[in-house]
Amino acid sequence: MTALSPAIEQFEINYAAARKSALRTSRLSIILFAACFLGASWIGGFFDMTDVTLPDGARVSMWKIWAGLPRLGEYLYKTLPVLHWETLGTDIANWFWRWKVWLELLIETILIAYMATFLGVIGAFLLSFPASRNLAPNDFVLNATRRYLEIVRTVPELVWALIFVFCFGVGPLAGVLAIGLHATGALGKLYSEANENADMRQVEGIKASGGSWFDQVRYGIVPQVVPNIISYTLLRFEINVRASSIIGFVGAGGLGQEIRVAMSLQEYTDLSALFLIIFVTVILIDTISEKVRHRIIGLTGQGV
Amino acid sequence: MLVVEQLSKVFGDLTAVDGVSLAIPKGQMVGVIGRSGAGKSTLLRMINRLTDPTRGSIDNEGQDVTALKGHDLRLWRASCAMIFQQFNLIDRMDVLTNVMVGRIAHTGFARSMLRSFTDQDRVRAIQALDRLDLVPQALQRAGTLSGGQQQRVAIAKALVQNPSIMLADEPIASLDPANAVRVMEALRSINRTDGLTVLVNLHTLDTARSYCDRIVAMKDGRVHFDGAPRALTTEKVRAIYGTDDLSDEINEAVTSTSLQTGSCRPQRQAVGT
Amino acid sequence: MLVVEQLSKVFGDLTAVDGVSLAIPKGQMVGVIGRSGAGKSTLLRMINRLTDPTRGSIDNEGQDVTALKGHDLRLWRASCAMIFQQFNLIDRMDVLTNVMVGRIAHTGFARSMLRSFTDQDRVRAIQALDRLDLVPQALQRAGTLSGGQQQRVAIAKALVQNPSIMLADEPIASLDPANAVRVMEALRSINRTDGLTVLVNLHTLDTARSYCDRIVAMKDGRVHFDGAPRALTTEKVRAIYGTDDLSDEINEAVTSTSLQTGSCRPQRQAVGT
Amino acid sequence: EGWKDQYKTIKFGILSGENEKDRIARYTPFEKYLENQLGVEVEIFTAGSYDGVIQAIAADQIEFAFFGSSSYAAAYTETNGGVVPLVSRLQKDGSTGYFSVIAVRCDSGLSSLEDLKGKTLAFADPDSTSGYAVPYFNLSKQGYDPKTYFGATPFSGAHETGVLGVYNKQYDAAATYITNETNGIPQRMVTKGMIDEGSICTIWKSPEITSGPLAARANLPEDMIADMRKTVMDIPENDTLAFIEMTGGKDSTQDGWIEVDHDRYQWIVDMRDWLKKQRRGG
Amino acid sequence: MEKVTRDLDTARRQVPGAFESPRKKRLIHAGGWTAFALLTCWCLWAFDFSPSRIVNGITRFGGVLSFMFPPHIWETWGEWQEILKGLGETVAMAFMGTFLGAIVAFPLAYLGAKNIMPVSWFRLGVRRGFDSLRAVEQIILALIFIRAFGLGPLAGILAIAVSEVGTLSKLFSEAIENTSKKPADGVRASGAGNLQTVRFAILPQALPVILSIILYNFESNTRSGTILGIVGAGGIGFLLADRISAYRWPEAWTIIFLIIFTVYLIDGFSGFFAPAYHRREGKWQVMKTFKPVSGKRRLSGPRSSGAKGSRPSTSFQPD
Ligand SMILES: Nc1ncnc2c1ncn2[C@@H]1O[C@H](COP(=O)(O)OP(=O)(O)OP(=O)(O)O)[C@@H](O)[C@H]1O
Ligand SMILES: Nc1ncnc2c1ncn2[C@@H]1O[C@H](COP(=O)(O)OP(=O)(O)OP(=O)(O)O)[C@@H](O)[C@H]1O
Ligand SMILES: [Mg+2]
Ligand SMILES: [Mg+2]
Repeated sequence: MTALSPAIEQFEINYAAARKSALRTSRLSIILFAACFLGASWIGGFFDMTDVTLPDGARVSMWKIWAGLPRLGEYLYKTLPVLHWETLGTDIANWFWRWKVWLELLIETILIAYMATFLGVIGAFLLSFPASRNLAPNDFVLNATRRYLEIVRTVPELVWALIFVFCFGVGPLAGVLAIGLHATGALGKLYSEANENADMRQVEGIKASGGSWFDQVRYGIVPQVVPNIISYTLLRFEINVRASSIIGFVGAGGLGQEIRVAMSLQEYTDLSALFLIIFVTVILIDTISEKVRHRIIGLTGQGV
Repeated sequence: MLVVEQLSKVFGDLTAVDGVSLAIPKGQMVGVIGRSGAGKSTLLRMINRLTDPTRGSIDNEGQDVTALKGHDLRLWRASCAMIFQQFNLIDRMDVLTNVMVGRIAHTGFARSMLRSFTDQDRVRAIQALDRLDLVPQALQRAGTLSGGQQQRVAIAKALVQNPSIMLADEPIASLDPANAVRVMEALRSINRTDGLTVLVNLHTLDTARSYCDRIVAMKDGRVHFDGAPRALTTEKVRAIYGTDDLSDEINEAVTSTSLQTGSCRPQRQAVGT
Repeated sequence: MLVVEQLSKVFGDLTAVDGVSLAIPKGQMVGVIGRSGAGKSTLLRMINRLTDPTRGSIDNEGQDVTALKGHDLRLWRASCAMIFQQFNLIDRMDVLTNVMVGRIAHTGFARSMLRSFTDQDRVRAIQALDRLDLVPQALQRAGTLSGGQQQRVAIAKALVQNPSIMLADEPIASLDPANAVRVMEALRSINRTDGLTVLVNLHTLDTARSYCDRIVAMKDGRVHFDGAPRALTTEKVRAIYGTDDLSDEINEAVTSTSLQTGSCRPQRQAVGT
Repeated sequence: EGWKDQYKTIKFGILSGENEKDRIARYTPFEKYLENQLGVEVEIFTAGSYDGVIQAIAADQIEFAFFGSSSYAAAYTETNGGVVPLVSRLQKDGSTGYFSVIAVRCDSGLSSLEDLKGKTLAFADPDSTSGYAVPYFNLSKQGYDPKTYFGATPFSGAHETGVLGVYNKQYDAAATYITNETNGIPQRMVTKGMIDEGSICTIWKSPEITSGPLAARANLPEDMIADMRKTVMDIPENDTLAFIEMTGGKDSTQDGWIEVDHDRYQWIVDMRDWLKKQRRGG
Repeated sequence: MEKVTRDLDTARRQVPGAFESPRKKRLIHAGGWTAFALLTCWCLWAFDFSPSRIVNGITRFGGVLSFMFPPHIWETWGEWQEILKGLGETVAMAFMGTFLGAIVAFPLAYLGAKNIMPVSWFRLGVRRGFDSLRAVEQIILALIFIRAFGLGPLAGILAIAVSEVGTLSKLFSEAIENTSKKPADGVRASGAGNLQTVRFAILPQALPVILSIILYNFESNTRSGTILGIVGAGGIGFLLADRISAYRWPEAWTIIFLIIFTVYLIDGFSGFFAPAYHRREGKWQVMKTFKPVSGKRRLSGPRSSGAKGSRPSTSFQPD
């Protein structure tokens, strides 16, 4: 190597310093993380021992996870239907014996999820603009909406459901409101993040033409964030469909309730049938979501 | 007459614009040049009131612009149209809507939220697009246009605002030379035909020389030169831009986007072929 | 000697490159010009094997490039470095790592997964950066650099690949004129000093004229002109680019980014002052 | 003592029960008490659902559990009789169980099952013994098939919400439970101010539902089961504080325990089978 | 007046589409909106959204809210201990569940990303696999693990982890698909193999998004966590549900405030953990877009501009 240029000498110094600090940071974070991990796994019982009875009747102490691994499939196995090739038709009919009821409940569930998502989207959409740092007219509005969104999102759907059942009485109404309110919070955060990542130049373009705050949002932000909004919304819709067990809790029926009944009556094969029904629904929503999003992104012409 | 008096803008510790005073007669085409960070954009943004001045006043035809608020402020913004380097169009909406947005200050709340502009606005927008040869693209999404087309859409939008002043912040910096020529020609034609005052920030000296009646050079937030293009000598240019790291003489041509108009073209032509 | 023989690439219905044959002696600096969509990028990408040719062969110093696979293919890619219009750097990693990525074909799996390059690679990288005046930025994140700096990082990365051929796909199209000059100068210096073969796609004719030993013009996937810059007359240019909507004569200067080197500079200087 | 060598820790499953008091009751003193008395370690899991505890006991993951009567029956079926009941609750008034009732608004003019024909009857929750299984079973046995006799039989989700629904006139009647004339869901809701005194009346009452038992896995050593039975029976005397704490705190109404056997619960097992058949049949 | 009509006619002729959209499009629009409105109204009716009920409910809700202040303060240490322990357990378990889920999801996500796994039948199969994990009710997952590992946090954590695998893989895949192809080309052109390309070009782009997805899901698992209660692992969600079932509103509100506070702490802590990748970063760039980014965007033609900025940047999971 020839004589080092001053720039390289300076670099060597900087590099050594940067390396040292990077090493320190990474060591510190690894240690911290390892501590969190160990603590959490200890609380979570990952290191626990357990006594098990061996097939020969002896009791031994074993690592819990090791002892449990062979039994992992037990519950699943019970949910499998007995299907024979020769009698496939009747076996499947037996398996899905309640399909009429389930279909009805599925529709009910989807409608409830739809309504809840609808309410959640309206609330989240309207509030996401004042809750975005780059759009809020002032700090007070920003903080007020943000706190509100935080509270409604922090309280789980189940808890809102219990509260609303107390307030609005029993029935889908309480469930819809509960899921809707929670969705407002969860979506509001995601929407406002999308808003914050939007290109502010477009907003400036509107502002410079004399547009009011509403115009700036309507023309500067909304067209940019619509694909995000749609994809978040459909994802939320899927989650809300799955949240139907909570609606079941407040007496609105839905597939979740059917799952609970099947569980408590030990109708195991019903569980796998219900799983398939929900699975198909989730796939449908997932596929539609993909399609719609791509269409909106690729839309030429008038936009939104 | 647009009169800017002792206008300053302070960002934290930094005085981006420092006591600028200018009087710009109606119908003049003014080029503002200066190094990056000299305060050119900030000056234009203050005139449009996108940025509020820290000190100083802006007065247009006797109207105190710095005091405007609410709806009057929005009307002022509409009457001094602004064009940006990155066009700042609504990428996802069609060209026509983008142009009609120029009418937004005069559109009611409900109508603007529903995106239902009047037929009159529509006609106006189509006429403006026609003027800039963009009618065929009217229903295309703005984001799918080329840079030069987008900048012309921005100009069309500015036109339908029916402005008395046109502010352009480095309108050609993102464009390739061919489109840059188109856009500068459009600005000049507006200035000449409609008699609009045009203030245009430029990085490229030769463009400023070719198109502007008057050049204002800024340095560190202050006006460092103000006069006819002819009066801008090499020494003055060197003082404005400071020394460059490329060569020890200021090589003006390097910063050029070579919009070869006027006297320069024939010579280049000769070299090229 | 890099020999391309009847090289074609078909995308669906579209023949992007159509039977191109070229023989490029070692150490030549070749400029490839042509309209957008002429197939320039596709040609370069096929030489680097980023895109697989539909037909035809590439042969470098007797090695059949089209037949390469696996590790040999990776070594070939490393030995013909590629520079992109949009720099294609890893924005979130520091400049030094970006440059060291040039050594990736010679880095073992474990080392590269852990991002731990050898000291030797690091020294090489820092020397390359030094050559391009980028050492002070070595620890900055690549995404925070200016366009010209990023392109020079890309060149540094290409250099540490220790290539025998350098392919550059419109390396200056995203750059402002000053940076464009820096980047083209760097390419030329690599060509002259290290004797590397350089193939560079250019939009701007005058840049090609100023820097290249030989110009290849493509049109609709075919080679339409291949010769010394001098031989490229106005008629030929018109045929390559087709008619323009700006003026009835092809105004070559308009597409220029005015890298005023060589004979052009003094004249412009005279005009400017 | 043999079993203590084999079972160094005893795992206890507890359901946070139908009864509001059980919900927030604390079992720590109980745990301490057991550890002292038996000399082995005790782990207590308070679970929110029957299903988890039933699966756990069926998979030999826990040794003992406090069940509701219906969940005991479920566990019995699930394990093919692999659980044995040890003790159940004895209330201060001497009762050993509770009753399903059908509640209506007193001012509704409804006074018997006959009046309810075609009306809406809300069951509490399909998991609930007193809010669903018992009234459904008994009404059917008495000739009022809930599916056809009533206009609609929705689930309200919980006992309180069902009664609240009646109070708000959403439902004509709701199935819930009372322990005795002074203690039960409607009475407690009056105390809490959720409904007005004297606004809710009951028009039907089921046979007594024996309180759920403390049950053990049948495959445990016999002396271990016996020891546990004795230890629990003795809490009221040996550790009154722990007893009060685990039965609902200061307003606990429980007096002690009684020994029970499976026969006491067989009818509930039968009832569940019947319900299952009903469901399949319909 | 006449000039106005003439102008209008000229404009109409020039851009007919500006004045009315094609009939078919209008019909589809009208039909869509009508169906939407009808469905919504029908739902409102079916779910009994009567005004009187709403008013009544809101009045009662006001009552519930009024219990918020003053917050309930537990008197004995034992009670505090129970709550704090619940919080601690919940955080620890959400952490473990999310972390384990993320570890498994991370490699799987690549198999479901279009730009990494071009074999479409395989990719779609993998994606359906993610869907199937999400379709299993969490309680069922919990029961599966209870049979193997008994009551307690372990079963809860694993249940969370498995369903997180389903959600996280999907979201990670999307994040990976949303990365720019350019750095990948750049790295590949230097002779990198497939894994090296992923390591140097895809990962640095996707990782910040992936981390923020993980953090968001961690937070939301902290909030809900009722599943843990069902398996007998305690947790704050269960304690909260118990308080509400017993109509102890003031206590319930205090627990809610404590959860919010905890989520804040996590947020702050994670910000400290990964400052380089923290989400705020993106926001700073938003401010910076006012400045011309020299040469970074070349908007010269439809091809270059069509691709930019149109896809959702970070699509992550609403909890
Ligand atoms: N919003 C802001 N906050 C803080 N500083 C700012 C802001 N806007 C501009 N500045 C600073 O003010 C100074 C002047 O900026 P301005 O954009 O007006 O310069 P310019 O002449 O337009 O430069 P360029 O040619 O790069 O656009 C710069 O130093 C800039 O960093
Ligand atoms: N991956 C691809 N799939 C389909 N078509 C492609 C693909 N890559 C390039 N093309 C098409 O092949 C043709 C040649 O493209 P290429 O990028 O090589 O042109 P170019 O000369 O580099 O143009 P430019 O100057 O715009 O970069 C174009 O019509 C382009 O649309
Ligand atoms: Mg500027
Ligand atoms: Mg190209």
